Amino acid sequence: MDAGLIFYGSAIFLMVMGVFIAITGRHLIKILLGIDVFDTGLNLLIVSFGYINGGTAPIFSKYPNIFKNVVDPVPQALVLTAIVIGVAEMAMGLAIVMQIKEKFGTCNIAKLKELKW
Amino acid sequence: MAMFLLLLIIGLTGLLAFILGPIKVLRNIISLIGAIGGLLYFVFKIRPGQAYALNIKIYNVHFGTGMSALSIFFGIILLGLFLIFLIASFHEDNDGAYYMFSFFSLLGALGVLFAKDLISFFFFFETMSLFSFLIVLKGNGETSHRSAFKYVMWSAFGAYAFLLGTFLKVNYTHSVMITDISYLGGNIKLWILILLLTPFMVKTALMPFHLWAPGAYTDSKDTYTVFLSGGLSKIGVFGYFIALFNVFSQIAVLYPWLLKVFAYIGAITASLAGIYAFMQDDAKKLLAYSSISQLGYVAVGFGVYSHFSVVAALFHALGHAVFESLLFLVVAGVYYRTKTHDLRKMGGLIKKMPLSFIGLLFGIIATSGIPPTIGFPSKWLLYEAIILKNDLFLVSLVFFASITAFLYSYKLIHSIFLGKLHKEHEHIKEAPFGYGFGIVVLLIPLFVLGTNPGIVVKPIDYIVRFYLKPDLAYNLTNMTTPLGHVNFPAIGITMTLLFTLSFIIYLIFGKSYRAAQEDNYTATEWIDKDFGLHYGGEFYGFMRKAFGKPLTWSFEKILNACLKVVSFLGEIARGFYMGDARVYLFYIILFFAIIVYIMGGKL
Amino acid sequence: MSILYFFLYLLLVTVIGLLYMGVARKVTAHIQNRYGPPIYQPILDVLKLFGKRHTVTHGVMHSLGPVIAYTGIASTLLFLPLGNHTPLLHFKGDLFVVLYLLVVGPLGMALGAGESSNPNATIAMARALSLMLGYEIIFFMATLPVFYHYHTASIYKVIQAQGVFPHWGAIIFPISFLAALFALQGMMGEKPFEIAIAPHEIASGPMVEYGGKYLGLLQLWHAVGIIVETGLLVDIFFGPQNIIWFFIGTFIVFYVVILVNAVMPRFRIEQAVRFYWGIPLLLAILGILQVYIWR
Amino acid sequence: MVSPILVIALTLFLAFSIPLLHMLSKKLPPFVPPLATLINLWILITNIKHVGEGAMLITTAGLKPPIAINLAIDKFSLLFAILIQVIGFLLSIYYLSQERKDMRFYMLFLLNILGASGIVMTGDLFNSFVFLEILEISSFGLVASGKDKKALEGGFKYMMIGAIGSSLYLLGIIVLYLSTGTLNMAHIAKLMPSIPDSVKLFSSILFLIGIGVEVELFPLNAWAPDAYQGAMDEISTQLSSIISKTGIYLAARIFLTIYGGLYATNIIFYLAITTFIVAELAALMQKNVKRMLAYSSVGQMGLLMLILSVFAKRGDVFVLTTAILLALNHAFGKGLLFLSLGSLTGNTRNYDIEDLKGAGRANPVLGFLFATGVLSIIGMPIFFGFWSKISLLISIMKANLMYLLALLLLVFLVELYYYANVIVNLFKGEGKKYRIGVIPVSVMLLFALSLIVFGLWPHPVFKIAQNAAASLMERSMYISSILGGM
Repeated sequence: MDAGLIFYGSAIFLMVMGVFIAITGRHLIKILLGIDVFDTGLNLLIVSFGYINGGTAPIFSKYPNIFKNVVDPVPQALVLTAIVIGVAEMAMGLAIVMQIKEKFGTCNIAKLKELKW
Repeated sequence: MAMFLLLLIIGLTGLLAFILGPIKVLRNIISLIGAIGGLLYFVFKIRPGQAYALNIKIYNVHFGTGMSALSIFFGIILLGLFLIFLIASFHEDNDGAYYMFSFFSLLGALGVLFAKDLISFFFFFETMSLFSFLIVLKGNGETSHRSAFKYVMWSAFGAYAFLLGTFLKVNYTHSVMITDISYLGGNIKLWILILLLTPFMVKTALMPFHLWAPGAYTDSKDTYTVFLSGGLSKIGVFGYFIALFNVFSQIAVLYPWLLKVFAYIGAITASLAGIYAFMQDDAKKLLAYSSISQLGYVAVGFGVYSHFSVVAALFHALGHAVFESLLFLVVAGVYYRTKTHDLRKMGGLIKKMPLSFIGLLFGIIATSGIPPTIGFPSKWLLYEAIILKNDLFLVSLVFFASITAFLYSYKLIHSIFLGKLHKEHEHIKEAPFGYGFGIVVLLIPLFVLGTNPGIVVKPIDYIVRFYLKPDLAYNLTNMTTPLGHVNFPAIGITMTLLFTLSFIIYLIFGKSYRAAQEDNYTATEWIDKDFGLHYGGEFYGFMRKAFGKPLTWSFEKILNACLKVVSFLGEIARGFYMGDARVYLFYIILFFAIIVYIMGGKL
Repeated sequence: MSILYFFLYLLLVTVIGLLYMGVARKVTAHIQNRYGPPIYQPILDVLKLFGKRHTVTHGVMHSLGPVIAYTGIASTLLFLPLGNHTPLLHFKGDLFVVLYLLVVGPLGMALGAGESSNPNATIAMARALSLMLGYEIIFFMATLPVFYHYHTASIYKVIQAQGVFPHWGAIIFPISFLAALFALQGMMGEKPFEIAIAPHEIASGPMVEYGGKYLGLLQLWHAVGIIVETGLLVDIFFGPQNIIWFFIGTFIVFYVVILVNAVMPRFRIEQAVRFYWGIPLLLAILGILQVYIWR
Repeated sequence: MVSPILVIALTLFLAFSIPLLHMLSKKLPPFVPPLATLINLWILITNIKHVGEGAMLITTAGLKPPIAINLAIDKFSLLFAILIQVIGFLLSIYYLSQERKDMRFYMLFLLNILGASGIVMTGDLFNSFVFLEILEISSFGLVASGKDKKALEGGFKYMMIGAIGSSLYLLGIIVLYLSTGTLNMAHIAKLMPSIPDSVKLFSSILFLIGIGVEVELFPLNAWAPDAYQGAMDEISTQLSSIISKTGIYLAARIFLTIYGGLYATNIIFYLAITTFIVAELAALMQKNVKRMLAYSSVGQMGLLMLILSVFAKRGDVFVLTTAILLALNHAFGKGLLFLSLGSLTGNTRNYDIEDLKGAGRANPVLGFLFATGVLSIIGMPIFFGFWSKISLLISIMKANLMYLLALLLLVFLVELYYYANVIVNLFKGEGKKYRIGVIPVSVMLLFALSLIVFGLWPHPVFKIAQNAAASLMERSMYISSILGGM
């Protein structure tokens, strides 16, 4: 089995699972985790886009022929940023959830129905 | 430049009036100076053919203004009525914003008259609607908000229809100017014409579009109604002229049936509104329907589309401005003293307010079209024009409408001025100067133009002659159509002579003694002095039986059904936002899936 | 000279009108198996009324009401040709002038009656005006075909055009003529349309507060009114070529009207209006259709 | 000349200096945002004359594009950047009158401004994602900062949808990157013809969803009414005047500059129409005025997207000008509405239409302000909205979409219906009188005056909008000015 396919498959599996958790979950934290799982899947997907089977690290060197088999560094850099951003998002989300628990006395999203129609 | 300056004068006066709002005297003086200055400036400086381009450009339209003889005709009506309204309104308790709004509505109306292209026409038309809406909103009636709401909705309906028509026209002719579209192929020109006519039908409250008018006329401040009904509705008449002559010059050849329909709508409006008018128990509502009815004649005049029917329509528009304003002004004066519009609560005021009585008397005589007042020449011309166009049913309908005018006129004058004086009105005085001034000023054209219609017919003829083959011979006092002939002063002189004669007979014989009010024949019933014997309410109540069920039919029910459908759609749209965030997320996923499915073939 | 002619003309027509009233009383009396007063009785009545030394009035408008009423009807008379006899002003106005002047009388009356602050009078005026919604439109629609046929709005020209017997409007447009007869009954306020006066119900309606010279003026108004109203019908539908034929025609028409009046009960007001919007309206419409088909 | 990069650097610096200043004195933090926005404004204004045809390039790390991250500012970006600073400045002045905020709020606010300014100035796709995330995360915080139940709920919902949306946006960026090997907008735009159609389509779908959440397109906008309603009034202003406008900028930049036309034009076209109609119909039945304004906002955004898609279909500088006019009108008009609505309710957060009865009559100044906002939004003459609405209709006519024109006019009638209802309600009967400070009133007056003055004299705004639109339209100019004629 191709290594790329495993990466892609598991990444997409993670994304679908994340969305599934977010849609079906009742608990706010669970939903946040779902979103996080989705993000993780996405990050994995991005990294696997840049991955080349048997490639080396993208480091400048004297030997130009090594360049041919180098893993694309940009997606990895992007993913790093994306992870940081994901963390920030998660922090903001958890902060809001804390406040919600304080004010609503519940973490059940079905009870969050102040705003509708 | 002159027109732009005039608009500037009006606008700045309004702004000043607003700023000086709290200082009443100064504000009044400023607004008076502005209005008089505007009128004088208009009369002396504005001439047909002047044009001015504003430095605003959208698309390929330079916004600009131009001037025609017709604009001058309507401009003088507007400014004159505005002055009358202004002087009377000083007696009311108004704030600066009220004056600003009224000046701005005047500005809008004048702008409409000056506009040369359809988009600036729309701009000024909306300005006028907007500020008159705000004034109606400021009215002190219980239901003024409801009326204002209806007013703005109907105005907007008309305005948007106009806008659609404008853009259709621009799309097909590539010109925003008010130019002829009758050379266009297909039926699109018909749609454009109807769309362009809509706002004017709304403004003149033609029948399916009249629902706003009774409310707006009733609930705006009394003095402003004078301007609203007499002045601003003239913009609708102006619009008819523009739409039927300048925009669609070949209508009589291409769509004669449309003109016929238009004339019949006008006649039906005149009749039905007349009937509604004499069923009202509120003086202003009665006058509102009367106003609608009178403007129906104007539509008939345009629908008949012959030289002197259009002359009649324009003359009647002027007449309507004079007598309808007079009636509204008198009612405003009466309200100022009695604080009521309810016909059931007034009566016998003739002894207390003689000048108002005289104003109302001649107002209703003109409304009914009885010679020698301003109401007669136009009606006479209209009848003959319709007969010349071979439509006997139309002329019958119009005649029926003019009979209803007698009915509501008498109800109005009787319930306010005749009959028994109410006890609480025993110490009432004549209406104050502002109202009296307006009444006296309006009585002058009422008679002068009634006996010498040539003064106005000449300029009107000069306007209309350009578009339609003239078949009316006239001079200052006479008018001759292919059917008949009238010498207007002869009628007046005869009536005056005979009145003198009858009066002499009356004077010669016997002496009269003034009897007390309750000193009446009562078939031996003894009545108390305070017993209300005034027959004011349910005045034509028996007519309800005569009309039966059709009287309860209303366009409003159809409208309400439409609104129900729209609100049902609204409920459905609202249901989409159901409040559960997980569902929102699901929407996104679903959307993604659907799009990928649709586009799947191309991926 | 012409002023004097004016007065004499007016006086003559007024007197003839009063005589017609006398005839009416006589005829009615005969139908009711009575003798009735002499034909000249109305003249005596009027003279007596003017002879009264004291009259009660309720105010300026109350006094002026009868004056305006008489003014209105007299003005109408001066615009109405009597056969081919042409009063001074006939060429200065046409049908519409006459129709509108005809309203001045009732209006003056209504104003005067209104100020009396007697509800009876006001109710009567409300009824009279409402009835106009019935008969006035019928009369107008019934006369239209004639004017349309001869293509003029001038009454004098219509008379001229009708000439001799077979060209009479009544012969050419019998349906319209029938409708006009219905209308005339209401226009003259005779039974079954005597709703405004209704002596037993609302005490003679508008006249309830009038006496003395006011009532006298109103009688004169009524007298001229009879001539004008029947005369209008005769002019339009018979085209009398001279004044003798005119008076013969008016007399016959008036006779028919009082015959109907004598044997009829009274409608309620809404019944009367509804009646007019029934068969007479249909007849009037048929008349108009007839002239359309003819052309 | 001051480098515009300072806008970003300075804002960032000031945002994170707030806690330090807070330690110095508790009174200092509120004064930081006005200072920051004012300096930003000054920087941007000094740069106006340096932005000519095409885009002004500001490189970082000393490398020429397409290698390093860079800012690319053309007139279109500059207009939006200035708009953001102006509204940000007015809002931050408005905050001065309110004492209840803690310092973290001002940080979030500045970060929000930073995110928005970054998005409109950057020339790098991934960088725009980063700024978008900064913008969004700070918005979640701002929306939730009302701290009552509704605010928190709105914030959470916004977060759920926003997070997924921006993730998809990132995925779109990556897909483009894979087929071009670059993240520079101009470079991608240049390479666009060589990208296979399926990739274009797929990435544009991803962008559509990512940006669609931000610009409140129909099925993706469900969060918007809730967030608008839940947030405090000033935050709602920020949402409608800054955040959603940034979304519009992003949509225009990505679809028009990078793709050279909306790739899925028809989809967006119909989605935008649906958005507009659904939102206006939903607003029609609203009894809660705030939510009604929210729906109206959504509808206006639909209108903006509609006009962008019309441009993509027909390509006319006038259409783009219209889009900018609409955006400006909406930014000022809706902002004014949300602000004055808050004052009209006496900051009780009770927006029921029945409770607003007579509020305008009792507080004439506030009534005037609210009415000005409404009248401008519905496009009445003498207000700026008139010109934007007329231009909108003219553009649609020029695109020969007459049925759409009729439909729009019909929906405008619906719009007028509910707005007129509110106005009429405000001025009927007697209402409660509220005390209101000088600062909020003068801020709102500035909003209102700008609407009236430019309504009476729209000439300069036209010119500005036309220049901005022209620079957005000149795609090749943009590319060549960034890549140096490569």
